[in-house]
Amino acid sequence: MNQVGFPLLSLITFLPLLGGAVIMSVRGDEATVAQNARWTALWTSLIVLGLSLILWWRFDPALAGFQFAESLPWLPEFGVGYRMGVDGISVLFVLLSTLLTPVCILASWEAITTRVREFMLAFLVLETMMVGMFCALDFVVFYMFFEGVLIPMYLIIGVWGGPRRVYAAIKFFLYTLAGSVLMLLALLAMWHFAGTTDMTVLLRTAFPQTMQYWLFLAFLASFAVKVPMWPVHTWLPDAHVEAPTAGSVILAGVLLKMGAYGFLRFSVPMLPQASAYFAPLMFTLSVVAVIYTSLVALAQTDMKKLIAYSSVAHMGVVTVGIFSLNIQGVSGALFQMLSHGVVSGALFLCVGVIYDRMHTREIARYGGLSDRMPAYALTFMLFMMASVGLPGTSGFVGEILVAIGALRVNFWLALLSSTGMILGAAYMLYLYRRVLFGRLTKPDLRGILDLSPREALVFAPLVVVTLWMGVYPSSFSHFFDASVAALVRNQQAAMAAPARHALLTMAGEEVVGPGSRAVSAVGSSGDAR
Amino acid sequence: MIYAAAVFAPILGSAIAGLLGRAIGDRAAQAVSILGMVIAAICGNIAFAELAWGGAETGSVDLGTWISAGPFHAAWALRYDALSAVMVAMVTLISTMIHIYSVGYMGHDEYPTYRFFSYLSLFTFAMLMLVTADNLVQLFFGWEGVGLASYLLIGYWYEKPSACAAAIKAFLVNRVADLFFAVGIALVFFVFGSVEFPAIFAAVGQHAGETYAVLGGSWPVLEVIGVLLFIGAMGKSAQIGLHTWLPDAMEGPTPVSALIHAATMVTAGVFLVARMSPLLEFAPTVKALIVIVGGSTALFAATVGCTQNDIKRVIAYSTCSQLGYMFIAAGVGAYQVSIFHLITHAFFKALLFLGAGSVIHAMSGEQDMRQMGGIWKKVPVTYVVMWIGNLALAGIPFFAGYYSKDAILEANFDVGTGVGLYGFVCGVAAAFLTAFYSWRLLIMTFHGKPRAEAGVMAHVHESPAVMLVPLIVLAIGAVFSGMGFHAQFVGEGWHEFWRSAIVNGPGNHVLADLERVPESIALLPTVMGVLGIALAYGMYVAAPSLPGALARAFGPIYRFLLNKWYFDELYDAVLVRPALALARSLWQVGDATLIDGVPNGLASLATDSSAQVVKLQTGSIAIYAFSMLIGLVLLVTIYLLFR
Amino acid sequence: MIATLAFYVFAAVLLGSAALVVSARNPVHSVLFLILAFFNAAGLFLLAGAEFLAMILVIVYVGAVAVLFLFVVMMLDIDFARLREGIQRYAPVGATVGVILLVELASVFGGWQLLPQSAALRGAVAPAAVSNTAALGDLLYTHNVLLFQIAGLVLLVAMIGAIVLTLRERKASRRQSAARQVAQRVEDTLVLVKVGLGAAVTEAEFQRKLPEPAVAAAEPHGGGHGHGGTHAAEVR
Amino acid sequence: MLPVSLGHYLAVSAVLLVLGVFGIFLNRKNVIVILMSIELILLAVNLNLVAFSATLGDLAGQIFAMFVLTVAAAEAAIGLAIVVVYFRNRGSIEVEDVTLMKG
Amino acid sequence: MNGTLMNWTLALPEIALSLSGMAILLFGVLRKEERGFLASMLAIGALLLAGVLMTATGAGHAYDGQFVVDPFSVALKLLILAGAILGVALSVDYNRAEGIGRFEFPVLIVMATVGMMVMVSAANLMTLYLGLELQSLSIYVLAAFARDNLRSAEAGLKYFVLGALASGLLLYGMTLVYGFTGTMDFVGIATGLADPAQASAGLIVGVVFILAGLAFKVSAVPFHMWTPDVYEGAPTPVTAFLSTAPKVAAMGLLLRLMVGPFGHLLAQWQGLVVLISIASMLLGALGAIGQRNIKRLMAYSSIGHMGYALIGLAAGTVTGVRGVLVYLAVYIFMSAGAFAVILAMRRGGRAVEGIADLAGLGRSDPALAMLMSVFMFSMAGIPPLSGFFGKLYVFLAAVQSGMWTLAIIGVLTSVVGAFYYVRIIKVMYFDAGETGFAARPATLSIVAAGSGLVTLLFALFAAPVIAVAEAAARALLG
Repeated sequence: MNQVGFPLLSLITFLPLLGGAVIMSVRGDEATVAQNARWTALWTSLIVLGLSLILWWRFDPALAGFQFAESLPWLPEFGVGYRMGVDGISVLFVLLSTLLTPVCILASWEAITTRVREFMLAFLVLETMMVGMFCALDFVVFYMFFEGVLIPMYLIIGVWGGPRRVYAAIKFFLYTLAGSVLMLLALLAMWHFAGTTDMTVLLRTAFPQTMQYWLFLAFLASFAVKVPMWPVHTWLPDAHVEAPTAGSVILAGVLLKMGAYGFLRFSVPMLPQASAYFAPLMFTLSVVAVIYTSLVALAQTDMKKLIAYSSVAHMGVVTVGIFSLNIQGVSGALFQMLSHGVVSGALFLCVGVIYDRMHTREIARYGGLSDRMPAYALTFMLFMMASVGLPGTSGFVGEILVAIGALRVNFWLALLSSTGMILGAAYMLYLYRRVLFGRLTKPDLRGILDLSPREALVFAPLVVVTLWMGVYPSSFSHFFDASVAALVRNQQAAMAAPARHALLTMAGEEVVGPGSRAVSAVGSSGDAR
Repeated sequence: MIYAAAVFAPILGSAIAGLLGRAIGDRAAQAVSILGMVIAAICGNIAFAELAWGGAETGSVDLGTWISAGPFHAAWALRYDALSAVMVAMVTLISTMIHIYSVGYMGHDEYPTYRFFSYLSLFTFAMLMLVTADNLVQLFFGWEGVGLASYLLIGYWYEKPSACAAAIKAFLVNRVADLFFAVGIALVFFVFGSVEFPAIFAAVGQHAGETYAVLGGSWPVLEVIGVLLFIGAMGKSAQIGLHTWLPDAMEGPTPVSALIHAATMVTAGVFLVARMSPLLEFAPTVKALIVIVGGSTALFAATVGCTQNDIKRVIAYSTCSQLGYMFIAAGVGAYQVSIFHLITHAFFKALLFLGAGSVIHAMSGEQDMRQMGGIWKKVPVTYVVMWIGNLALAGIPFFAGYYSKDAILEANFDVGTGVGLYGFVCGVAAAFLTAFYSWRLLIMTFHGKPRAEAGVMAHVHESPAVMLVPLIVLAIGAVFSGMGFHAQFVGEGWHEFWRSAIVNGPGNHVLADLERVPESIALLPTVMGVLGIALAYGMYVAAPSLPGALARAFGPIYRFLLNKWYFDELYDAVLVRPALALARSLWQVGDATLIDGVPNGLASLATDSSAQVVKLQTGSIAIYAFSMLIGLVLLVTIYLLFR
Repeated sequence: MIATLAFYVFAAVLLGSAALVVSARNPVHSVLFLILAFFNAAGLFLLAGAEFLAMILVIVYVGAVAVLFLFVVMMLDIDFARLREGIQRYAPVGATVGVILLVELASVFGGWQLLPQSAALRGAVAPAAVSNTAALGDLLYTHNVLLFQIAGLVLLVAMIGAIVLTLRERKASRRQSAARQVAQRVEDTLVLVKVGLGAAVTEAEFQRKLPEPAVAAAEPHGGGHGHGGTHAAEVR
Repeated sequence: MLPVSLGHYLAVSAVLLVLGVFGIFLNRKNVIVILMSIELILLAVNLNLVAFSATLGDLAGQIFAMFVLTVAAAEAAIGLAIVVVYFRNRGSIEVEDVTLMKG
Repeated sequence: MNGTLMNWTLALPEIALSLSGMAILLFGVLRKEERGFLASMLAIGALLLAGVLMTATGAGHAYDGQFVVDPFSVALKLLILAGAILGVALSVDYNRAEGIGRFEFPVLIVMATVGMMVMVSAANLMTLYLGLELQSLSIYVLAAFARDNLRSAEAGLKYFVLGALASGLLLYGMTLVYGFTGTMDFVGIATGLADPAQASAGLIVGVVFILAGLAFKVSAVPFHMWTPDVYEGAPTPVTAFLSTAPKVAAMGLLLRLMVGPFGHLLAQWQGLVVLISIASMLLGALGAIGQRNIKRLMAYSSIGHMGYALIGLAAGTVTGVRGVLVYLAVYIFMSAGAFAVILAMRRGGRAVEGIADLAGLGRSDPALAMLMSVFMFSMAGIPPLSGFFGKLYVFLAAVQSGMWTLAIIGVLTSVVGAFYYVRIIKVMYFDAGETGFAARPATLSIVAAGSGLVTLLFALFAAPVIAVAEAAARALLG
């Protein structure tokens, strides 16, 4: 069946549901149920994490194709099957999801006091949806998980969220739904065209170019909202602000990656010509996102909102990397996604720590916390620096690779997409200064406590991963090297296909910007790097 | 192995001091971090000695892969050549002195200082990574690490708003420069297909003729790379335009200023230029640019230094100015000379800052020179070392600065180009101003009548030994480093010493020509220095009313200089404020009104049309029947019309 | 010729009375005009050779349906004076739409043509030698037996519906109970008393068992299935 | 079979249909009139069926007309029953009163 | 006239069901006490019996070609029976509580079911009409069943008047078709219309009239006006029933007519169906937004859902028909489940119907709230719930037929529709409300849980369902 001999991916995907069933079956008074739900959820997610470590262990990075493949007939007469598998691009996201889930459960240990059982249930369902989405090798299966995420997330924001949670939850729901339904049409069109929804087949299917354009736009509608790209990003700050800490962590850590993952999984490999054709559009939107949302972040007075806007900016860098369509850009985008998943999640946890103590996210209500919370200050500093892309932390690797990838497209793209280096530092340092530096003048902050052992435990894995990814990133990137290389190679092969020569020149002029057109002599290095 | 120990001992010390500081206690943390530095200093200097006198082979220590993506590859590696070794030796030595000094200086701080020592060691580590990097990306790692550490140290007293602001400013201004540096790295990879120094340097010649289109024109690609990297260097080395962070950086504790201004951080830019010498040799325009920027900075900073009243600020501007010197040397191809000045400057500038720290320590934290004076008898050692430092700074013969500054001006005169002449003129003028403000500082601080309050004056005392010993060590360096290294760095042994660490292009004979400069020119800086001292003496000892009168007479000029050419105000008005205003309007107008207007508008549209739709539902059977009829007629009509 | 004339007369009266059904002020008049319309429609049926249908129309409609209408109109205690006059405010629009429909139908019917192969497609060709009634009966009970049964079900539903909606069992109403009646024995109701000679027949001596009141009516809530109208109308 | 053309019959039935429809939505009086209008519509249908039956020489039309008559009777019964129920609750059968539920 | 032509065994389920109905009637009349519950149980038994018989009967034409049994009719009848069973089950406790627990109720449902089964088996315009009327008349009565309730009476009145008008129009259309083709037999009509060029204007007008009459039954715009009022006024179990089985039957009839006898005229009616579908989807989505009564909301929701189902009809292909069938199959369970929850909304012995009354349900009755969320998310078309598959297959049909406008409008209105579905979930979970409802009876729990499981786990057994739908669609289109 696969290299471990049992359906590992399905197990990882659906085990949380089993945990959910256990949680559902607990009876007793509220405190018992809550405590039981917490422990069950934690153990379930830890077991899932353990299983995914097997995945990590047994994954063969040298292969570009899908591994651990599973396939069951589902709707056989229509070419739809239950197909699961991971390649280098997706395997790390599975791990990211399974890592962040126990972290979130632990972070919600005391923060969530009402309807604990439902919360834990929602989280486990969410985990199933996330993992399933990254493992799915069938478009319909993918779409089911992709959309299914909405249900638990809507509830998490809406039930356990802040004062404006209803607005935020509904906005989140409708925004992402509106995007996704258009993708559904694209799915149907591809299904109709290829006669199957097997992604491995779709990856080899050459769609006519006009169709590619439309499909691309439909995908864009869905993924751009999920990423989120400018100007469809406004749901994110609202959702983040209102969501409980754990919700924000998952939202920033995994959910935002779903859009970018979609681009990598569908748009680029399946629609190579369209990807090249629309790359300038994507670059424009991404660069606007980087600059625009960074500036907006600068003006925020709410911590979570600030970090939410920073997420938009960081994801802008990711989309630049993806659509630079070269190895460095795509690798950088992938790395940035992973890094952002850990780092922004950790930043939201940081906010959560003081929110749990003071119950406000207003920056102005804080100040001088370093005094009382040195360990917290250090942790926050680390993640802040990772967020601004300091070398040695995970954030840097992605940024520099994307910059390199972007420069292969266009000088200005590289320069502008990297302005996040400055603006990101500006808003993050400004935030840090207002919250942790300065004199501790607010009387109610005097009694604030530093990280508890539980909180330290929550942060520990994230700290380790952040530094590990920063110091020895190749231990992560070698997972996707082969897959990315294959992806870029296929893209270029598709672009170079003689039958589409006319398109090549047309799109080529669009893609190759003024920056690189004149590098005639330099072009010798412009092969499949 | 020794080399690696030199680099990594500080980070070990930093980690232990920082993470376990609370557990093991302040003293132990200090001891650990100093121990780390001492080990590093010993190892670093042994390594340097082996290379300089032992004839050790250059090479690199590979520590493993860092980043790789397709053909892109960046390794963790320690480069071991003359340039790196010199820097390592200097950085570790001076940093060690500063660590030791800090034990005394920070002794009175109200909080435990393990954090401080951890940061200092971190700073040193980052600088060491920078100078030993074997590829641009690792260099960037150190480069940014230095930025981080400077941010932490400048903002060490985080309760002071000005310190926080200065820290952020330092980080951000550096980041602006780093952006260009990063893009430069990307361009290097684009052109060379590698970011490893050996690969780049080996291939420079092949790419010499290539062009790159940007800014509406086609430029030699190496020039573009050079400009980008130089902008990066300008940020770190506080060259004019990107210098604004440096004077503010003295918000940190004084040892930090010493570290930033002398051994680490600001010298990184000069180092980078020297490191990239093989490439810059093919980028004449960039070299010219370097001279112009360096010369302008030297002169500009010197003018500002003449009017400042904060003792550390004066020294800070002098650093700025001296960095300009280093660049004008590098710009004419005399990279060795600029490194030479870097080393000598490191000693006397560290000395000056630590001496100033000693003064401030004595004055109970007072930094304004107008509140000082008349204390020279109470702090004799400090007084002496400050003299030594200023003599070295002013380029008075046989002190360290004389040799290096002299070589710089000679090199500039020597190349005989217009740009070189500009550098020369600026350098000479700056030399005069340097001497002037140095003695202005000396006189205002130590001589004259005491201007401080009686209570403060009563408390003035010489610093403890733990502070004085480093001062004395540095003073020795400030006296002898010029003499001692002249021959090997820029004298007859330079070729043997530098080997391939610094490359002078085929047409670049500047170093060989140094000795052929006319005597008059060689003497000029000394003369200017003496004149400057004389002027300072005249204005502040002989005729103490003159400065005030001059300031009144030339009010606008004085204010212009006092306010540092209004750079901060300009940036505030042109960049910071508009950015903040833009940020706010993008948020409130762009996001909240325009972008959110679409979904919100759609939502209210849906609600409104819902109300309209429901309005038809009157409950009346007749209306319902009527609408059915209309529907029927409509369908029939549509059919009959469009069948 | 007479037939044509008859057609026009029937048609004219039919349409006229139909118009009056719709527009008459008094509902009783409407019913009466409806009856008139049915009569004339029956005439048109006759002209078309559907004599059985014509008769059915008269018997069923005039005899049953229309009378039912009349019955209900009279039964409901309607305050005719309160009934408002005239027609709806949007009559002009409605009329326009109606006219459009009419014009469309007219334009369609003007050139009515049968499908060429319609003769071949006929399912129940009218036999020549058999009377209309006999032919219909023949068809109805053979080919269309299913439909006939379903029609029966429709009538059954109508019956159930009418009863379930309108039948009210009142407490006071006395209903015949056949079973009880049949089961009644003489001894239960009749006591033979020996009357002494010359003695007067007093009331006390003339004993008789009275039937008990109907059980269902006695317990209006009985088991939640009471048909009684005593429940308060739950107006929300 | 027909004394006049099929068109004549169709025209009469069309007018009858439109009158019936008018009766439903143009009257403001009472609901029973609406029921009568429905009977008119069904009458129009029957007229059509008979006419077609005659034209085609096919008895199926007449059979259908019989069923329509049956159903019409049943409809009348149920309709009147509903009207009675409504009247009992509302005390009125004015068309414009039947607007308790709307929106 | 021979035995094989009659072939009455094909109609065995219908015969058995109508006989059972009459038996229950007799039972109810003769038995004195506690008739409602037993009659309901008997009705469920009868419906189940019919279901069992259905699997036993073969396929073919019967009664001189007036009645047809094919996979299509079998599939629809199974759905109809399921809807009827759910309807009866939902009614038991409600009726008793509201004092309308009479035995006629299940009898009428059985009769209506017979009518619906005849409808979907109709192979002749007359069969169609009689089945339709049997169903309609039963439901008119059911709508007014709470005869002491003004709203119920008004609902019955409205439904009756408009329904009669609609069937008048339908009939008129039928006469035109008959007049043009000379036959009422579907096969005959299809043969006659094999060449669309011969179709005269009169015939097409007849088809349009028929379309309008049936559109009324599926409550498609603009023939939908009765729906909200009747849904609101009728007793809730009747509303629940109304939103399941009759919709299936009417939609099935529409499919059979449009792709069967009028299949060759696809080009003529396709545009009209597209229009109706778009209008229904839009109105269903918009109309529900402002509603406060949950039954009214369900009415608008059902209008929207029928709009989606009509997409499949508009495609007029096997995929389209299959899509409609899948849609109907998932729809009746979602709908029945949602109504089970609505029926459970009782406070102080009275049924409440306001959406606001659901507030706090997530806390007071988590299981019920969770089930309701499942139904609402499913109706919004969120995977992996069953509603998603319904939409998936009809949109697939639209895409295959190249009807992009329809598909795009469809998905966008589904987003608008999602707004009010999530609003209900919002009310249940996010709003604080009064104390919980009265304890819910077991029947409602069973229906809600059963429907919930079907809705939740549809993905697991989608394949067989879709295979059945495919077979049915192929049977219809040949």
